[in-house]
Amino acid sequence: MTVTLHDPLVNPEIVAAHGLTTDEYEQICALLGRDPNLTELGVFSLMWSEHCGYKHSRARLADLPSTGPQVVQGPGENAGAIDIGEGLAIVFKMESHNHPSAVEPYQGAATGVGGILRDVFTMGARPIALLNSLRFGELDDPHVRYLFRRVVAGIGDYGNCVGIPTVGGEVVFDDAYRGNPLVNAMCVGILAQNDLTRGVASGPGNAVYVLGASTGRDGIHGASLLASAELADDTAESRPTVQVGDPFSEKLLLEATLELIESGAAIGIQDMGAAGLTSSSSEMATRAGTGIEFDVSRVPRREPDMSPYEVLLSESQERMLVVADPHREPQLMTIADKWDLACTRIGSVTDDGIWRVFEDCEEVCAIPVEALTEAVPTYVREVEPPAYLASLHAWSPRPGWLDCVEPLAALATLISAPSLASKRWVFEQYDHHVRTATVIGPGADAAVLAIKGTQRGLALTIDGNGRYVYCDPYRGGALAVAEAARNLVAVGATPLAITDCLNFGNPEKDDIYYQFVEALRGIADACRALDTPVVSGNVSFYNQSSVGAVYPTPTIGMVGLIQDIEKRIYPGRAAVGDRLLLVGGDGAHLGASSFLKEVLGEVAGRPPTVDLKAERMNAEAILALNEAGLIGTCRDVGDGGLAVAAAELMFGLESGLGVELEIPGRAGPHALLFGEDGARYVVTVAEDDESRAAELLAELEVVTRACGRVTGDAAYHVVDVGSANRSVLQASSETSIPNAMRQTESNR
Amino acid sequence: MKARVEVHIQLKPGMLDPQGETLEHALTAIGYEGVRSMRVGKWITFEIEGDESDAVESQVEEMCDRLLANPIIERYEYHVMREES
Amino acid sequence: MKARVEVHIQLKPGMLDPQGETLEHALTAIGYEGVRSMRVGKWITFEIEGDESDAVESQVEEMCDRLLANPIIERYEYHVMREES
Amino acid sequence: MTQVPIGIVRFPGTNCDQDVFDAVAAVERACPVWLWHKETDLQGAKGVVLAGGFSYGDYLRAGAIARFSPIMEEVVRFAVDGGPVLGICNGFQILTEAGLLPGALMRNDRLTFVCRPQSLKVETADTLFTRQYERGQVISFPVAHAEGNFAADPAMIDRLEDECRVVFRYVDDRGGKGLDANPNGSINDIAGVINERGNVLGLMPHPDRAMDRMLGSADGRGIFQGLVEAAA
Ligand SMILES: Nc1ncnc2c1ncn2[C@@H]1O[C@H](COP(=O)(O)OP(=O)(O)O)[C@@H](O)[C@H]1O
Ligand SMILES: [Mg+2]
Repeated sequence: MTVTLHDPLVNPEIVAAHGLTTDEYEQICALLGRDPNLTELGVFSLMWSEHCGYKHSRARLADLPSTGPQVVQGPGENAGAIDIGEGLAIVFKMESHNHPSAVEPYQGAATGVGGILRDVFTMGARPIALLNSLRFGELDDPHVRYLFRRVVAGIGDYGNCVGIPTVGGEVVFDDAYRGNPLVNAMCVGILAQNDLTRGVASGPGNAVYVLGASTGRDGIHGASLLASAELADDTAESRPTVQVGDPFSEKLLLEATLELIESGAAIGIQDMGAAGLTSSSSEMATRAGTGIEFDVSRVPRREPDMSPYEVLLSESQERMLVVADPHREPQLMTIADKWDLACTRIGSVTDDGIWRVFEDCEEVCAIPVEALTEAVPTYVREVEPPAYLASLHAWSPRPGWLDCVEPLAALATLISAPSLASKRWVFEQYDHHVRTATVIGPGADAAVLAIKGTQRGLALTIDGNGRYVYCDPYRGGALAVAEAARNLVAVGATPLAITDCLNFGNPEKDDIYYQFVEALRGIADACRALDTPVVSGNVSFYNQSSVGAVYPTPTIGMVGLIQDIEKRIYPGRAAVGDRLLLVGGDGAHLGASSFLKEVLGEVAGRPPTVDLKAERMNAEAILALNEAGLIGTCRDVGDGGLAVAAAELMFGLESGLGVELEIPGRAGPHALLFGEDGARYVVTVAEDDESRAAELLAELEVVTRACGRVTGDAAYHVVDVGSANRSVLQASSETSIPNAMRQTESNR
Repeated sequence: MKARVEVHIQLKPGMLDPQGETLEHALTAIGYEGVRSMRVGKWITFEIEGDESDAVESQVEEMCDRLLANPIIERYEYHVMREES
Repeated sequence: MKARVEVHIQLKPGMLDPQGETLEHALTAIGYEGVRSMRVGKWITFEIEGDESDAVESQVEEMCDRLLANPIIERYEYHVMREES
Repeated sequence: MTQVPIGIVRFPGTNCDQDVFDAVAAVERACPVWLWHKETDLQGAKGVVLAGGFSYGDYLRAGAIARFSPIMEEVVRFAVDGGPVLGICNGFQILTEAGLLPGALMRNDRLTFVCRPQSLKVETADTLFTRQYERGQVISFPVAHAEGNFAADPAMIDRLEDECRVVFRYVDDRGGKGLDANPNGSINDIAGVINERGNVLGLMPHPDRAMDRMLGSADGRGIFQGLVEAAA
């Protein structure tokens, strides 16, 4: 075999500049049986980067549970899929665009949404919802305000234009994210199970096409390398690699792709994400166990004089790689024409297991497909718990430490802290109604979509608590899953499965690696206990900057099912005199809580213990109560504890109503009001139903306490503690972010 | 001292300009053939009043860098036209 | 015949330009006082190739009237720069 | 009973097409028909809806490019002949760009996209499209747009007001001119206007998203009923 070597010879400096170790380079030579040329080296450096190759995470991710009767497609494809009955499947995945968003927040966030949409429609599913999970530094920093505004605009403009409702998400502000914001986007799609299409290049002799946008020098050594190295202060250097999103083209690509899949003309299809043409072609061949060859000179370009290297590694957006029977080419072209998209045949599927690239018929790369995908080196190591954990855990409150904290003032502080305050400023910029299926939109514990043509409803949420994971990686990981499940249960849904986005610092550092491994263990345990397998996900390492690593922040996107949408639990369904029940009983755990952070400015202690058995039992109890028609409305107890949950429940009620809380007198009220112990919900039940509800809960052996009632005086009372005016509290929640965003911003 | 300022902003060369591309197609479709390399940028005009006339240029440049343009993806040009006063 | 064309579009005088206003306030807030009457418009550039050189101006004018600007709210100016060929 | 064919135009980028299709289909006797932008025939439609969304990505100006689509020549002819045409959101923007309705829709004064339930006052029940409502009635349709700020020269605004051609106005929940009642800065709180002849209505809010109590409001049904009756 001859490989054209018109590239300069590869030397050790070049190898190092490509982020490969000497060991890795030797492995490449062994796989090839010769030295790679420069183009091949570039290809390896991207495919073996952390972002594409999952070097540090792959072995650990294998421990996540990913099977179950509900799983139609587990990890490994462009997105996961689960069965929701009636022959339908839900396809979903989450992905990060942290570094691109740090460099250029608007385009970074927009192209993040674009990428996750393509991951879903490439499977043949029609996207029906978007969600996002965001982390920024504190809003008193003008650059943080700039990032926040532009990220939200980028997410909104892209999804709005394509016409997919953004129905939920979360935003947390903490100094830990100042140098490195997190932008995770999740997309959910639906299809008839029979239509599920995989990213396979099967059938030697079949043709390979590029569909969609032309290829420019976007993101060459962009996303993949950005995502595989820490953000240095001179991010200016990585600037030229920013990609511009084109949501209009995306919409055309979406419609054309679905039509193509429906027509049966496409055998396999995959979007070109990180490492563009290289990763999509090699992954499609790997899945099919075939080889693939194509000529880069046939790829439509946006710019003159692009080298094979640039074409192979370009991350231009809104492009798909399609494998089809060449006899059906006319059909393919008709569909592409209908949607005004370019579609160009660039090569074919082969049977020799080689990834072969030509330029004007001259061979420029010949690499065994599996060398690019399966042979990626993986690293596993055993590490000790970092020292910082011991000092955090040694925290214990001084006697009388809360004497000067007035509970209702603390509640007001919590409710208006940007992380807990109303996110209306954000979600009013997102179209959350388009497609006319949004039954519960942003602002509740979880979003609920009607599944048209059925009685069913789909519940969606995203959750994660980086501070918890920082303070105890195992518990934090497990609690993220538990909190997501509680969000779904609180709208009456049964949790089915998750996708995750694992945002961590540099995994080559021991303390970060420990956080990663332990958080993953927590996620895995919780997913097993709650029967919510992981069907897709994404790892984002190197989230650190000169101000240090971000909090380890796994975010969990969870999907649940409501059999009969009429039985959803919705905000605000309560009347004066209804009883408040605290299902799961009192808690008093303040370690690592929002109360400590927002009111006292401390990050210390450990997050609450994880009781997965109770999480499951109490969730089942809520669903049983609802099935029996006993619940008015419900809120899970999360950040800010009972006090905040009750306030949020109140904000959902008709204006004029209020709540009255009772807490047992024995301990100080702070812990009971603000403790964040898990597996808990506040529900309202009609006065007449109270005893039936109590009986049912007792039968299910769930600890429950009557904790107050709905009042008619538009006030928030805590018996023996004090009261606050509802509209004042609500206004402080609603105005917190808009007020902060009225201040000036800085793009640096 | 009073001056009229014009700032022109465009995506850097080589960056995809979806608006320009779409508009170029649309013009071709309605019969204006031969239109190429269309880019849609911004044109910002304003007046500025200040004491030291020398400082205006550097001030405008700073404004462009910090707020008017996004130097990461855009390039800009400005012209300052001093007015008699 | 080949020409480079620049089109400038702005909201008509008298029409409120909230984007210009917002930018003006933001500039003032970060210390650039004395900025007035800020307007944010569009700057469209392209190349055009055609046979009869006379027709270019009228073609560009037509493109502006029909598509590039909305005469109800916007005004425009254009410049055609012919290139040697 | 004879079916009433209602054409729903799909431009590249239109994304409320299916929502409008469902809304039309929910009206008795109505039969929604797709009209592709490249077609030059209304396929016998007796009424036409331009749906919301982002035709051509809203690049340059919302609605600016779509109005040159081949199908628009037919829509204009149909409208000039007196056929009922409804433009919702992006459809409204296209109708103004095409000159079937006066004025223009500028960028929202808040400079951001706005999506929320919106209270509207029905200013006249004396149109083909609003016979199902009462004058002064307060209804709720969601809004979702970035360029909904209606503008026209003062003489045109006076004329629209004098001729009772402002059909919907933004109001607060209680029907008043509340602080945040107007989502986009539109002059005189105008949310929707009708042409002189009374057969072309454009509005920014989405009646197609107000067809079911479960989604927050069913107030939009009346508009589609009116359209179908006018077309029958
Ligand atoms: N980035 C976002 N995008 C869309 N909706 C959001 C976003 N952030 C928060 N929301 C909405 O605001 C509500 C409150 O969020 P959060 O405080 O995280 O709720 P919870 O504590 O119940 O999980 C949620 O319903 C969520 O859907
Ligand atoms: Mg949350």
